[in-house]
Amino acid sequence: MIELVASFLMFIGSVFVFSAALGLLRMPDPISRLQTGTKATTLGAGLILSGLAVLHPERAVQYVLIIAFVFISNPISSHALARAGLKTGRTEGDVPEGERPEERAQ
Amino acid sequence: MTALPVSTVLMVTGFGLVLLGYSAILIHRNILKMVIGFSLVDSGIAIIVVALGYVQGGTAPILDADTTAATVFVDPINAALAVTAIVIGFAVTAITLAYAIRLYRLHGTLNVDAFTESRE
Amino acid sequence: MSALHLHPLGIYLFGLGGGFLLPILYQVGKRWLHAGFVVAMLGMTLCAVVPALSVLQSGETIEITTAGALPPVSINLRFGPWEAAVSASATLAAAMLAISFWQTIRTKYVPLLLFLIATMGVNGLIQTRDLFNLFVFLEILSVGTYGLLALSTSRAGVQAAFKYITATMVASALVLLGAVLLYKATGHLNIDLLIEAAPPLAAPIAGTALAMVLAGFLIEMKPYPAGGWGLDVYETAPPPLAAFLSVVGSAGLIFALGKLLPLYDQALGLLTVGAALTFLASNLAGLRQQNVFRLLGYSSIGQMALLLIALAVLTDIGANEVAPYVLFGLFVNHLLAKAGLFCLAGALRARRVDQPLSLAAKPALALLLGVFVVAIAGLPPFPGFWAKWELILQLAEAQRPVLIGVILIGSLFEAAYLFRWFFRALGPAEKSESEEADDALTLQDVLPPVGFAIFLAIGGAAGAMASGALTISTVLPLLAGAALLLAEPLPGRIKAVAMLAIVAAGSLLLPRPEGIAGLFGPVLLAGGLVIAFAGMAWPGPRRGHYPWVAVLLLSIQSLLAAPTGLAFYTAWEFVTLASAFLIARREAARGEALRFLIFSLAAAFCLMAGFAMIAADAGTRSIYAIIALGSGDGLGVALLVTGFLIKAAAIGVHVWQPGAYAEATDDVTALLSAVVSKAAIFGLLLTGYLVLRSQMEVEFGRTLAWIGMATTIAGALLALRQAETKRLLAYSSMSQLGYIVTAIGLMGHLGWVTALYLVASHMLVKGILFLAVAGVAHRTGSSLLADAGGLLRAMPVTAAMVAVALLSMSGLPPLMGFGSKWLLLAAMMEKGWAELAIAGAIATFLGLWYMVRLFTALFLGPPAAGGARGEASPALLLPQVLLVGGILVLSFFPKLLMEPVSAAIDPEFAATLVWQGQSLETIYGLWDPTPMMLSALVAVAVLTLLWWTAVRDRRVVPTARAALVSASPLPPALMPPLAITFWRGVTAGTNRVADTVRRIYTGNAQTYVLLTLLYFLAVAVALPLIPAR
Amino acid sequence: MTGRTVHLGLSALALAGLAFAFSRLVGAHVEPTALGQLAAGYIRLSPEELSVPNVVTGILLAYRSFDTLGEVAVLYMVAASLGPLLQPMDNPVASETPRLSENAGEIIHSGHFALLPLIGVFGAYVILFGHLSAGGGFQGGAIIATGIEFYMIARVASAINVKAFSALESGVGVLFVAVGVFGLVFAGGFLDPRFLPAGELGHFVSGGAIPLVSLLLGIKVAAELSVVLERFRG
Amino acid sequence: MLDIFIIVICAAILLGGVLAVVLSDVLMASVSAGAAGLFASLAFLLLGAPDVAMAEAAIGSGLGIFIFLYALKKAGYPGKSDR
Repeated sequence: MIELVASFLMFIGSVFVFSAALGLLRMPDPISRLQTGTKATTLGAGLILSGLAVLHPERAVQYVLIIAFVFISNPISSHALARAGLKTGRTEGDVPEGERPEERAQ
Repeated sequence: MTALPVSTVLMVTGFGLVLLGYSAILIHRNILKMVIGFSLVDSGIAIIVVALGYVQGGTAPILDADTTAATVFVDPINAALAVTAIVIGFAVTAITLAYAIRLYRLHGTLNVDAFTESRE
Repeated sequence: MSALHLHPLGIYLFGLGGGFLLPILYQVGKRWLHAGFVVAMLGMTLCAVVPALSVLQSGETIEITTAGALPPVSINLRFGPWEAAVSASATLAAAMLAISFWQTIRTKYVPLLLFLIATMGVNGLIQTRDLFNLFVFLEILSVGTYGLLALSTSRAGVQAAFKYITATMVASALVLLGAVLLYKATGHLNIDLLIEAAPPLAAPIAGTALAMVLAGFLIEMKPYPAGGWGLDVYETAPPPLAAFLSVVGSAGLIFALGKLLPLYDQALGLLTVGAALTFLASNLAGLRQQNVFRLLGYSSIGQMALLLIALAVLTDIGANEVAPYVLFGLFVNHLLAKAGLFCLAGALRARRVDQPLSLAAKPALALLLGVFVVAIAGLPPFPGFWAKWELILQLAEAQRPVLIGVILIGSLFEAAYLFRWFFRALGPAEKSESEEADDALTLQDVLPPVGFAIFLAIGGAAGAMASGALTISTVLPLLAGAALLLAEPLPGRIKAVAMLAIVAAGSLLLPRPEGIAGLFGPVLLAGGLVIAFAGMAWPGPRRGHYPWVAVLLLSIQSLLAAPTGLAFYTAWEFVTLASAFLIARREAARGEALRFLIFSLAAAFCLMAGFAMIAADAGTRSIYAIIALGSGDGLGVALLVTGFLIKAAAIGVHVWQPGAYAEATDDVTALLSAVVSKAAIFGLLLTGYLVLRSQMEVEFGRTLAWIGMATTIAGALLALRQAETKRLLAYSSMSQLGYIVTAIGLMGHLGWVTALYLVASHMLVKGILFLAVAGVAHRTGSSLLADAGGLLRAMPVTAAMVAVALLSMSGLPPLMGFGSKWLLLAAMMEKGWAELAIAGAIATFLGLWYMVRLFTALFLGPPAAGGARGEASPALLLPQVLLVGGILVLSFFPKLLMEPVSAAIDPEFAATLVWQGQSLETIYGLWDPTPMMLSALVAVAVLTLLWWTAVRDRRVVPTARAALVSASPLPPALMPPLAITFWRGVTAGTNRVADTVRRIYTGNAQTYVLLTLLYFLAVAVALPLIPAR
Repeated sequence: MTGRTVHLGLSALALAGLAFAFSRLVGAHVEPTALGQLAAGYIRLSPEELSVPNVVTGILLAYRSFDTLGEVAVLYMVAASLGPLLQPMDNPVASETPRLSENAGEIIHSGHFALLPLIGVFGAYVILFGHLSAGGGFQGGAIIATGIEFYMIARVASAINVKAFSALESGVGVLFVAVGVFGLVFAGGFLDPRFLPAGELGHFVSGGAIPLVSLLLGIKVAAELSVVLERFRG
Repeated sequence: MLDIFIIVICAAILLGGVLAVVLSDVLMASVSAGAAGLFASLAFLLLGAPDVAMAEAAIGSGLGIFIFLYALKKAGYPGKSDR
C-alpha cells in the first residue's frame, strides 16, 4: 500500500518535471520558459521527494527539509534569472520563425 | 542489457570530454573558450579517474550499518585523487581566467592571435 | 625530536607555515612581514642544507614518513645523498635569488608567500616518493609560478604568462592522467613499488600511462619543438624570477624525471635523442637571438637538455661511479652560473645582445660576468668543465661519437653566443651621465651574483679535486692571476715587474717536464718573459693585462708538463681564455677576439673529442702511456691533428689569426705569435709520437707535410699583399708555422730536429719583428706600410734588429734561419719528397720577398710625412736586443740547441727509425750541401747587387721602393679569398638553419598547446618502439 | 591564411592521435571485480586504525593528508595571486563595466535570510560528518562558499572583507600545519591524526583529529573560495 | 538499470561538452560546460563516489560557473564572438 502511494506520488512528480522539460524546450521566450521551468519543477520535485519520504519514513525529516529548501530556492533563483534578463534586456524570444506555438496554431 | 561495463561507458565519456576540451583549446581563438576547454579537460579527467576506480557492483567506500563482508566497494584511492584533482583544476582555471581578464584589459580583445608579441 | 635538530621536514613546516603566516604578519606591519619571510626562508634553507651536509657525510638516507604509516599506505619522502645535494643547492640558490628579488617583491606579501611555497614545492618534487604527490608538488610549483608571473605587467609579459599556463596545464594534465592510469595498471602510486613492478612499456594501459608521465615532465622542461612558451617567460619575467624558473624550478623537474627514470629503462635511447635535439636546436636558435633574456632562456633549456643527455646516457651505459660527479657537476654549474647571469643581466638592465654596457669600465662586474659566461660555456676551472670532460670520455668509451659531436657542436654554439654578448657588453654604452647614475647598482643587485661566483669557484675546486686535476699545475696559473688581480690598483710598471717575478718564480714551482717538453719549457718561458718585459713600454695601468699574461705564461708551462689528457686540456683552455681576454682588452679587437675564441674552442673541442676516443681505445688517460701504447683510433688522431692545425693557423682554418694578431695590443701579438702558437706545435709533435707508434705513419706524414707547405706558400703570398705591418707579420707567422708543420710531417729524426730548431728560431724572430713594428707604430702613429718610410736614420737600432730578424728568417746565411731551412730541405730530399722541396724553395723565396718589402717600406726611401721622433723606447728595444742575442748565439753555436734536441728526440726514434746511433754530423755528411749553399750565395749576391745599384741611382730608388712595397705577387683574380668565403658561407648557413629552427615558435598560445600535444603523441608512439638494448 | 590551415590540419591530426591513444586505453580497460591490494588495505585500515568509516576521508585527511596539505597550498596560492592579478592595471586598453550598485531586489534579499542558514547548516554538516558519511572539509567548504556567493548576489553592493577572510585562511592554515606538527610530536609522524583518541567507530567524536582537520580544512577552503569569488566579483 | 542511467547521463555529459565547444556564445558555452560537470557529479553519485560528486557539484560546476560569469563580465561580455 505504502509503495503504491509512493509510486503514485513519484509518478505525478515525474510528469510535472517532464512537462517542465518540455516547456523549457518549446516555450518561445525566456520569461515563459522560466515560468514553466520553475513552477512545474518545484511541484514535481516536491512530489517526488514526498514519495520518497513515504517510502522511507525513517528519513522523512530530511526529505521535508529538502522540500523546504527546494521550495525556497527555486522561486528565488528563477526570480533572479528573470530579473537579470529584464535588466540586460534579454526577454525577446529566440525560437526560429515557423516554430513558434502561435504560428503553429494558425 | 548492454554489453559494455559501466566504467567503460564512463571512461569513454571522460576521454570524450577531454578530446572535446582539447578541440576547443585548439580551434577556438577566443581565449575564454580556450579556458572553457581546459575546464572540460579537467572534468573529463575527474570522470576518468572515478571510472578507473569503479569495481563491478561496487558501492561507496563508506562503512555503515549494512556493510557486510560481501559488500564490494569502489576504490577509495581514486575518489581521493579525484577530489584533489577537481580542487586543483578549479584553482588553475581561476588563475587562467584571471590572466584572460588581464589580457583583455591590456589589449581590448580576447583573440589569441593578438597575443604574439614575443616569439622565435 | 629536539628543537635544535634540523630535519628536512622543516622545509615544509617553514615553507607552508611561513607562507600561511605572511598575510597575517602583513596586516600586523611591514616589518613583521619582512622578518617573517626572512625567518621562513632562512629556516627552509637551513633545514635543507644542514641535514644535507650530515647525509652527504654519513651517506645515510633520511626517510620521512607522513601520517604515521608506512610507505605504500602513506606518502613518504626521501632525503638521501642525491636528494640532499640537489635540495640543498636548489634551496640555497632560491634563498640567494630572494635577495636579488627583494626590491621587486618586498612591498607585497603575495609574491613573498608564493616564492616561499614554490621553493618548498621544488623540494617536494625532489623528495617525494609518491607519484600523485609528485603531481601535487608539480602543481604547487606551477601555480606559484603563475602567481609570480603576475609581476610582469607588460603586454608581452602577460601574454607570456598565459602561454606558459596553457602549455603547463597540458603537461600537468598528462602527468595526472598518467599517474592515475599507472595506479590502475599496477596498483601502486609509490614510486619504489612502481619501479619494482616494472610496468611494461608496450602494454596498452601502462605503456600509455608511462608515455603520459614522461611526456608531461619532458614538456615541463621545455623541449624543442614544444618549449617556446618557456622562452617567452624567460624573456619577459623579472630576471630573478626567470632565474628561479631556470635553475630552481628546473632542478626540481629534472630530479623528478630522474627518479622516475628506472621506469624507462627501455626508453633511454628515446630520451637521449629528444634531449640531444633540444640541446642542439636551442643552442642553434640562441645564435640568432637578440634579446638577452631569451638568449639566456635558450641557453638554460640547452643546459637542462645536456643534463638530461648525461642522465640518460650514463644510466644507459651503467657508469654509476662517475654519474654523481658528472651530473652534479653539470647541474651545479648551470644552477650557479645561470642564476648569476640572470641576476647580473637584470641588475645591468641588459636588454639586447648587441647593446654595450660599459663593462670594460667596471672591471669587477666584467669579471663577474666573465666568470659566469666561462662557466656556462663549460670552460675551466668551473664545475661544468670537469663534468663535461668526464662525460665526453665516458661517451667515447661507450662508442657514441655522434653524441659527442652533438654535445660539442651545441656547446660551441652556446659559447659563441654567450661570448658575443660578453664582448659586446664590454663596450662603452651610449648613455648620459644621469642615466648612468640611475643605473647605480645596489647591494641587493651585486650580492647574489658575487655569492654565485664564489660558490662556482668552490664548486670548480671541488670538481678539480674529484677529477684529480687539483694539482699545482692547474692552480698556480690561477693563483698568480688572482694575486695580480689584487694588485691591480698599483701603477702599471710595478705590476709588470711583479708579473715577471711571479711568472719566473712560479715556473720554478711547476713540475719540470722531460723530453721535448723539457726543451719547449725553458725556451718558451725565456721567450715569454723577454717579450712580456716589453709591456714596460706601456706606462698606463693596463687593467686586466698583467693577470692574464701571468695566467698565459704559466699555463703554457703547465701544458708542457701535463701528464694526463685532462691536465693538458685544462691548461690548453686556460691559454685560450687568457689569449682571448688579452686580445679583447682593446675595444677595436673584440670582434677578432670573438672569432679567435670560437676557432680556438672549436680546436679545443676537436682535441677533447679526439683525446677521448684515443683514451677510450687505449684504456688509459695518461698522455705518455697512450703514446707508448700507440692507439689505432684513426678518427681520434684526425681530430687531434685538426684541433692543433686550427690553432697553428693552417691553410683554410687560418682566418682567425691575421685579424686577431693585427688588432691585439702589440706586445700581446708578439706573445701570441712567438710563444702561444708553439703550444699547437707541441701538441702536433705529441700526436706525431702517437702516430709513430701506430701503423698510419706514412700517409699521415705526407698529408701533414703538404698541409704545412700549402700554409707556408699561402701565408707568404697573403703577407705580400698586406698594407699593414702587423697583418703582414701575422701572415708571415702563419707561413712560418706552416714550415714547422711541414717539418713535423716529415716524421723523421731530421724533420723533427728541424721543427724544434724552427720553433726556437720563429719565436726569436717574431718576437723581434712584432716588437720592432710596435716601436715604429708608436713613433709614427700608423701601422700602414704606406705611412712609413726612411726610418733608417731615425730608428737605427730598430732597423738593425729588423735586419737581423730578416736575415735569420728568410733563410739567408749565416744566421740560424739558414740552418733551419737547410735542414728542412735536407730532410725532404732524404724522404724523396722532391716536389715538396721545390715548393719549399719557392716559399723561401716568397718569404725573402715580403721581408725585404717590409724592411724597405719601413726604413728606406724618403722619410714619410708623419716622420719619426726618434728611436723606440728602451722597454721595447731591450727585449729585441736579447732576442737578437739569442739568434746570434744559436746561429754560431747551433750545437747548443741541436744536441739537446737530438737527445730529446732520439729515444723516440730508437725503435722505429734507421737513424739509430747516427749523430747529426753524420747526417749532414750524408747529403752534399754544396749546390744549395752555392745557389743561395748566388741569389744573395744578385739581390745585393740589385739593391746596391738601386741605392746608387737616386732616381731609381723611389720607384723601385714603391714598386716593391705595392707589388702583388699574383693578380688578385688568382688569389680568391677562398677561406673567408667558405667560412662566411658556413656562418650564413648556420644562421639560416638557426632562423628556420626558431620559426616554429610563432608566439601563439594555440600553436604551443598543439606542439605540446604533438610532442606527447610522438613520445607515445616512439616509447614502445624503442627496442630493448 | 595558410598558417591557419596548417594549424587546423595539425590540430585534427593531434586530436585524432589522442583519440587513438584513448581508444587503446578504453579497449584495454577491464572492469575489475575486486579491489586491489592497496585499496583493500585502506578499507581495512581506515576503520581499524583511524576509526573512520568513510575511507575516502580517511585517505584524504590522514594517509594522504600530505597531498591535501599541498592541495590547500595550491588553492591558497591561487586565492592570494588573484589579488594582484585582478587589480586594475596601470595601462589598460579596455575599460571595466562598473560594478552594479543597486540591490538585487526584494525577493532575493529576503530569500537569502531564509536560505543562508540552510546552506550554512548543510555545509557544516558535510564538514563535520565527513568522517562518517560522504563529505569532508573540501566539499563542505565549497558548499559554504556557495552560500557566500549567494550572499554576494543578494547584497550586490556589499563587499566581502577580503582582509578578514585571508587572515582567517592564513590563521587556519597555520593551525593546519600545527596539527601536523602535533601528529609528529605526539603520534606516529607528520600529519598523523591519532594524537587525539580514536573514539568508537561511527560516533561523532571519533577518528582522532580527523574531524578537527576536517573543520580546519572546511573553514580554510570556504575562506579561500570566497576570496577567489570576491576577487572575481570585485 | 544502472547501465541505462549511466548511458543517459553520459550522453548528457557529452552533449554538454559538445555544446560547450560548438556554441559560439561564450556564456552559453560556459553554462554548458557547467552542465556537463553537473551531470558528471550525478554519474559519480551513481558509481559509488559521493565524495567526488559533492566536490564536483560544488566546486567544478557550481563555483566554476560563477567565476566564469564574473570573468565574462570583466572581459566585456557580450562582445564580439571569435567566429
